[in-house]
Amino acid sequence: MDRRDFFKISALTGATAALDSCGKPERQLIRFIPEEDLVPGVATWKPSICTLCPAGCGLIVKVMEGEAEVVRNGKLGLMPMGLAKKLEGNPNHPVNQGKLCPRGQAGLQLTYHPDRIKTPLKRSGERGSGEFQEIGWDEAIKELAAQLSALQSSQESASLAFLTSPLRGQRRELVERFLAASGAPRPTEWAFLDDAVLRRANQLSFGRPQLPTFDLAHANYVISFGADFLGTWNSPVAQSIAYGEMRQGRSGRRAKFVMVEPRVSLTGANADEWISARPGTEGVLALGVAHVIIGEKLRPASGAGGPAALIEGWPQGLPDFSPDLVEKRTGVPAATITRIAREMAGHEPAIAMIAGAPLAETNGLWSAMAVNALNALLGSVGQPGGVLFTPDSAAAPPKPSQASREGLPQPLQALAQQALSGRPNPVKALLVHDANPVFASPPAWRIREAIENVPFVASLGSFLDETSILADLILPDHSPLESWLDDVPESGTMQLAASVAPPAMLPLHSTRAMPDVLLDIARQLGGPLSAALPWKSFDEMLHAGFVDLGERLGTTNAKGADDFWKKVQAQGGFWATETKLAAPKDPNSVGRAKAVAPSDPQFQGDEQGYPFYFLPYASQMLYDGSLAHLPWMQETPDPLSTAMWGTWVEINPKTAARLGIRQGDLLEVASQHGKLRAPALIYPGIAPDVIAMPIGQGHESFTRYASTRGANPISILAPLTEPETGSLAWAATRVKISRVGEGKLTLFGGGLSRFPHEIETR
Amino acid sequence: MNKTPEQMNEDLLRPVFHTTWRFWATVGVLLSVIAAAGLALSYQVWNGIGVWGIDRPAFWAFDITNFVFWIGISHAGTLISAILRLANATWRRPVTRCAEVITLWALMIGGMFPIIHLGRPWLFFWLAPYPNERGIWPQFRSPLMWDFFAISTYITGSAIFLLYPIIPDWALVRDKSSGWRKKFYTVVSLGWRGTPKQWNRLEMAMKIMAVVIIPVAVSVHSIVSWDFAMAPVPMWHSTIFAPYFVCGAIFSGIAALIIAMAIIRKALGLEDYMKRLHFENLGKLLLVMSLLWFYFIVSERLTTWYGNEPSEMAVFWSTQIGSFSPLFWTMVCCNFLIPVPLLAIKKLRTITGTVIASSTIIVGMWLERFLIIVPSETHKYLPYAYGSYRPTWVEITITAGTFAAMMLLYVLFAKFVPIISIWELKLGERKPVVSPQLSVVASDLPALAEPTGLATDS
Amino acid sequence: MTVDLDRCTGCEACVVACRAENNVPTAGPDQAARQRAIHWIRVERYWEGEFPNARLRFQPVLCQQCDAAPCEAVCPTYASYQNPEGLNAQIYNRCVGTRYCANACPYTVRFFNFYNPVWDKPFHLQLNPDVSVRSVGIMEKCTFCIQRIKAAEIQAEAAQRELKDGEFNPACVQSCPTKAMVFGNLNDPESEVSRLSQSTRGSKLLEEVGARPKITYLARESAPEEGGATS
Amino acid sequence: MTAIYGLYPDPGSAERAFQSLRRPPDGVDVSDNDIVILSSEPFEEYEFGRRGHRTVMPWLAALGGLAGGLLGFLFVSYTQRAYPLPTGGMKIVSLWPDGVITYELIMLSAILTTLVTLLITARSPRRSRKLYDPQVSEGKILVGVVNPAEASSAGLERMLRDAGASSVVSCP
Repeated sequence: MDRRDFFKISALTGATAALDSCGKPERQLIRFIPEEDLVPGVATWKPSICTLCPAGCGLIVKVMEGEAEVVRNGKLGLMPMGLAKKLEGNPNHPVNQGKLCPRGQAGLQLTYHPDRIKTPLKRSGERGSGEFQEIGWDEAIKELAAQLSALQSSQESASLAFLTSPLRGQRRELVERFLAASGAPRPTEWAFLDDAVLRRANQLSFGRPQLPTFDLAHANYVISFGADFLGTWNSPVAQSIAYGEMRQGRSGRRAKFVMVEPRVSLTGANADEWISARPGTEGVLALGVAHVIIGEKLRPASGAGGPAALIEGWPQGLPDFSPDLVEKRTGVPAATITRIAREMAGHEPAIAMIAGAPLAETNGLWSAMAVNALNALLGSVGQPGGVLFTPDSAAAPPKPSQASREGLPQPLQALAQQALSGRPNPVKALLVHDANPVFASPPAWRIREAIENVPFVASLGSFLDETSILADLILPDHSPLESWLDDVPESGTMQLAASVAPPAMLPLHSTRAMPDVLLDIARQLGGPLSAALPWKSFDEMLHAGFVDLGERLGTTNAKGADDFWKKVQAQGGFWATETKLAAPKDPNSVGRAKAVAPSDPQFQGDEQGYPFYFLPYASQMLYDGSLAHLPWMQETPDPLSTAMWGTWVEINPKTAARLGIRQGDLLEVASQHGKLRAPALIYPGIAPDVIAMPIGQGHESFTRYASTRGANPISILAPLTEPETGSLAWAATRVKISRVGEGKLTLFGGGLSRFPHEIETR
Repeated sequence: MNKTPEQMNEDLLRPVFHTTWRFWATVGVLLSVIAAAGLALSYQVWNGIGVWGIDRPAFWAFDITNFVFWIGISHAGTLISAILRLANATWRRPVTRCAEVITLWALMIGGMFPIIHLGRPWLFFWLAPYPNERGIWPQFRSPLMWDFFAISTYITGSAIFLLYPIIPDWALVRDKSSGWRKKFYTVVSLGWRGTPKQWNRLEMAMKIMAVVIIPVAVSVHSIVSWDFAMAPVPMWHSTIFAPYFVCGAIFSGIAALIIAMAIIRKALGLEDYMKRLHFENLGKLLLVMSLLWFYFIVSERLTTWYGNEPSEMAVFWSTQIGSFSPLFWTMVCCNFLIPVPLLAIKKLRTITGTVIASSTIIVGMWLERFLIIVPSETHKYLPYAYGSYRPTWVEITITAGTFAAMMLLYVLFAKFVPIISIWELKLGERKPVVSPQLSVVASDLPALAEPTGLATDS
Repeated sequence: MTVDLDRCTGCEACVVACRAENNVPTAGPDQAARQRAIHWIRVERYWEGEFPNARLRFQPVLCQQCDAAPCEAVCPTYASYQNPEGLNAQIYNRCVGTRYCANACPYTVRFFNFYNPVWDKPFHLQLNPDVSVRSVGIMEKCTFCIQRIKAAEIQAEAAQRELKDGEFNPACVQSCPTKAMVFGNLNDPESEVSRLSQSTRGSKLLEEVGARPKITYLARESAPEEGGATS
Repeated sequence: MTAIYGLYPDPGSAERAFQSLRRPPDGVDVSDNDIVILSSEPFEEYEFGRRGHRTVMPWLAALGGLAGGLLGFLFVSYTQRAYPLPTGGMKIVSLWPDGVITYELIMLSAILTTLVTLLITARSPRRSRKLYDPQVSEGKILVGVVNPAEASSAGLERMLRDAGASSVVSCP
């Protein structure tokens, strides 16, 4: 905190230029000629796309002239350049309509992060030691190309693996083509909070392997089974906008909103009624409601059609799901179930949604389908105020993938197995892009060993996280604001939307966008690769793709192509203005008629030894941990706990009292797969037999702001999966807790209730 | 007491003329403490006030506590001595000067805090009203400005009030001394000779000052209390604060005076001048104030409790049974439970007794200031904004420094000025004579033969 | 400004938006632990009841821009005063850091720079040039994004036209996904904010303190137990 | 300056000397203004201790106070008008706070007036300044005459001695 620093800052911001003190290094640097024409002090707004979560919100970036230290042809110098200053929602974008969530706001810090990887790195020390040496791009590209061509020449291309966060649009197309052309298997996508189960369920029920879009704005009744749709799930901004309308948008009409979850989430906090059902029994509850509706003839059972056909016992009116039986299994009073059923039937359009923890159970798929059936019964599928699907997003990625191949890509744990066992064939080379499975997967999957087992690992990330620190070669990616971006929102809008955006600013460091790196490699390797990827740079590819899209949709023709391309760039994407609601196909067309038998959720850890359900949840600020390195996110208080810069363990006040645990005590949470320590947070809104913990902290290595901060709940998760999709059942672990001393809990908020002294005097 | 003027001169001038090793030792120790505080202070100014423990919402803590505390102590002297003078309490004579000095120094120390507690202390002069390049005058609606005026008035008044009766004593020193002292005291005694006119003007001025300084003193601590009472903060925004603070101020003032006297008495060997009588009388005063203080705090708490206003109750309970309760009950013991018996029971109202009582009261009153300020800040209206406070070594060192500074200044004063007003003492020792006739009779009967003495204006 | 508590979901988009717009310094873990984190706007949360009937209420709190602002009268240097548009302006350069205003503020929405703020390079490049950075010893608080107000006024003046209602918004309002916050000119009876502040759901925060705040909170409604939508 | 004075151990004798000086026998003439009395403590109860008693000091103090208060108020209200900034919903010139400042300024100026009055009046008349004897500090009371007429000096010396002076000094 010395004065001089402040002077630099203030001088650079022009706030108090007069204070500018002399003798600062800036003064000794060379000054480059600006590469763009700028008017100092005047803000220009450039479109961009938020990449921090799968929602795909459109951005506009406030760019103003500033002086940055940049490297140009190997020299460090000062250059006046357009600097992104603020992110706002793109008012024209159909998903977020000019609004933005807290995470999106902080996206700015990805670009200016002090611990970004500024140039290509080559491992110089032991793996994982974090010792790298800086190298030039040519060397880096050559190195990677060499590795890949070696594989090709030895006919081992199948041993090339590509690990990435879920990709969409032209990036996906590029990667798929790259791998296909080089004879490698499809990319393994990994995100801790994936919705594979729901997509599968929707495919089975509605023939749409896609996340739903809810027309909350016109709904009169909403029941959510664990779906944190206002916080972190699916398309939070779009859903929040609709929620606002649902509450106060229609004069005189205000929908009722019921939340079913064992721990009050941000979304649950806004519900009119909170129901705590036993984890894993949400599907049962949904069918209980359906039972009453059918039984009381509020809706014809037959009306449910396809989705219901998949639920065993539906035609018989769900005999096993009478309120009393459901009460036994879920712990929700029969009276409540009946009441909810009547309310739902009485207030159409009504929406039932399910996501999050309920789907992260071993019976998640079944629960999802049960809820789908309930929606179908209520007749709210494909109806205004009901459950909708964004117009076939499969069609949206410009150019339907020529490279699309049969079969799902290998799931992460399978890839790990392959890398460890070497069967069916060893993994010789691994490319990692923007995924951090070492942090975000259960220890039992042994991802770290698996990666260490791969002879050559290259990372295309921007930060040294737990995964990329294991790499032999790091080719740092641009920050989103520095890159050409495109995206195809999967949900959140009822318009067909394909976003595209040119870079909002010049790169600060000598980094290179992942697509351009792959294109370079392709060019270097030549042969089928360069044939499959003929473009010089990614923007060319985007250009081609979007012009093609425009032509296919008849919005433009060969003549107007360039104007079309300019237009979509200028407004941040292309979206069909007229709203077409995509009616779900008949599920039987997907070819699956046989009903699924209900199954009870499996938990690891017996009730005696491990008395508590362990509920990790996505943090409002740090999401799945991929944002833990942003100081803004670290310092913004969590809305419910008000905690900053750390993790905590949420525990019911009565339970805490019984175990003699006070706010801030250090707890040890142990499962069969490990233990962690974190301070206790007394949390009134959680079931007595549940322990909840936010995901995001507990990074071993993830920049100065996140490293060795807090604990990582994922590190004690059981490796249970949902059998059909093979996606991780992260809510299926049981734990035991014990007090081990005094902890450190940094809270922004003080009193828990409006009149705390009343508690004090009790 | 049966001391001739010569003895008095002898006893009371000794400290001025003779310097013992004890003097230097004391000065050394105190200086080192002050130096430590000085370092802490510069550390704070250099790095920013963040090195203190203050936070949000506890924006004020030790700093303002010390401010209020020392301003409170300052009410020892001037106020008390003024009252005693007006009441013409004869036993006051050995006490007044000790008291008035406390006022002066305490004011200087207390008045320092509004400056050093600033976030940007180097800009303190922006609080002073003077034509400046910013083209803007201070905000006279701010109680801090009231403080500025009240304290400067009070400090001027007290200094003058203290100085007046010193002049004749300095003249005395001048006559008794030689060398540099002679020169020095010749200057400072302002050519005092002792003509009836001078004496008369001096005493007249003293009377006026005594009348003026009392309302000033009262206003000063009322205004200090208004620093809090003017802010709409639970338990601050209260009408009782002004009298409550004044009472507390006199309370702690007397306690400080008693301690000071006890030390002086031992250190300078003035046992024959400051006798049990003085401590007893002051002890009685102290007892009254202690009861009065208790009365005030009870009425404050009682009204709050009955009012049952949620935000106030939050503060209330935090002090009664909450996180601040240990301090609160310590304070009650220090200010009431311990002193009252010590001062009420004649047997215990000895010099030792009163000194013990005073010491606990000093502690108690410091705590009281702290407990008035911090709990309210940390329990304002919106519970979400509740906070806590924990001091750092910096604040603690600075606080220690203030006490050291107080003692040092006191020691130095006693070095340059007879700590007891000699002429007033002599005046007091003289048998009071009501009229010249009687006086003549009293003075020497033989003179009766001479008519002149009687003939005078009869 | 009006804040509709029935729309507010507590997502805290406003909090981060404000931080980004106004160069609010990051305190860092240690200072944050010492209760020195700065958030010009915060979303307060209050629990009611116990499991299974625990309820949560959100309430965004920012400077209420009071008419009779307690913070103003106590500032000896006029650093805090009421500007002609009726905002509680904070003139950083006049502030000497008595912290009196922060104590006087009933809403505890004033924040103090206990140290000089630091931005680890190159975070300093993201600082907004339209907003001055506050040095050590200075009080800061929500300004209703006065830089945006001024910019809009200047543009309107240049174009010789009146400011349109909702033409511009403070960062928090602009980002709020549920449109819970509405900003506008209370002196203009036509503006949406004037209309909403007349709502029967409307109330002022801590009205009893008498600071006459300018922000109106619209109460959160609750659906009747039986029957869903209120109609 | 010449002077002749006696030093008296007790107020009684000093009083007698004083009385005799005020009513000198023929041949000795002493003007009242030439009589000098110095003592190490006030003797209000003796007539010699009440010389030059009349003073307007309290009135001056009161006047000074009022004047200062008035000026103070004008100053404060002027500065408030000079740069009118509304705060806290109060008037630009708000009387309550200004009242507080005014009050303090009244007191301050009263104090200062007193001080000034004291410094000025206590030193006049200046003609007899030089006459002083350190023995006053021993408790002796000095009663004497400055610039006595040559003729009457002998008489004066006698008178002073008769009154019971412990010593009579005459400085040429």
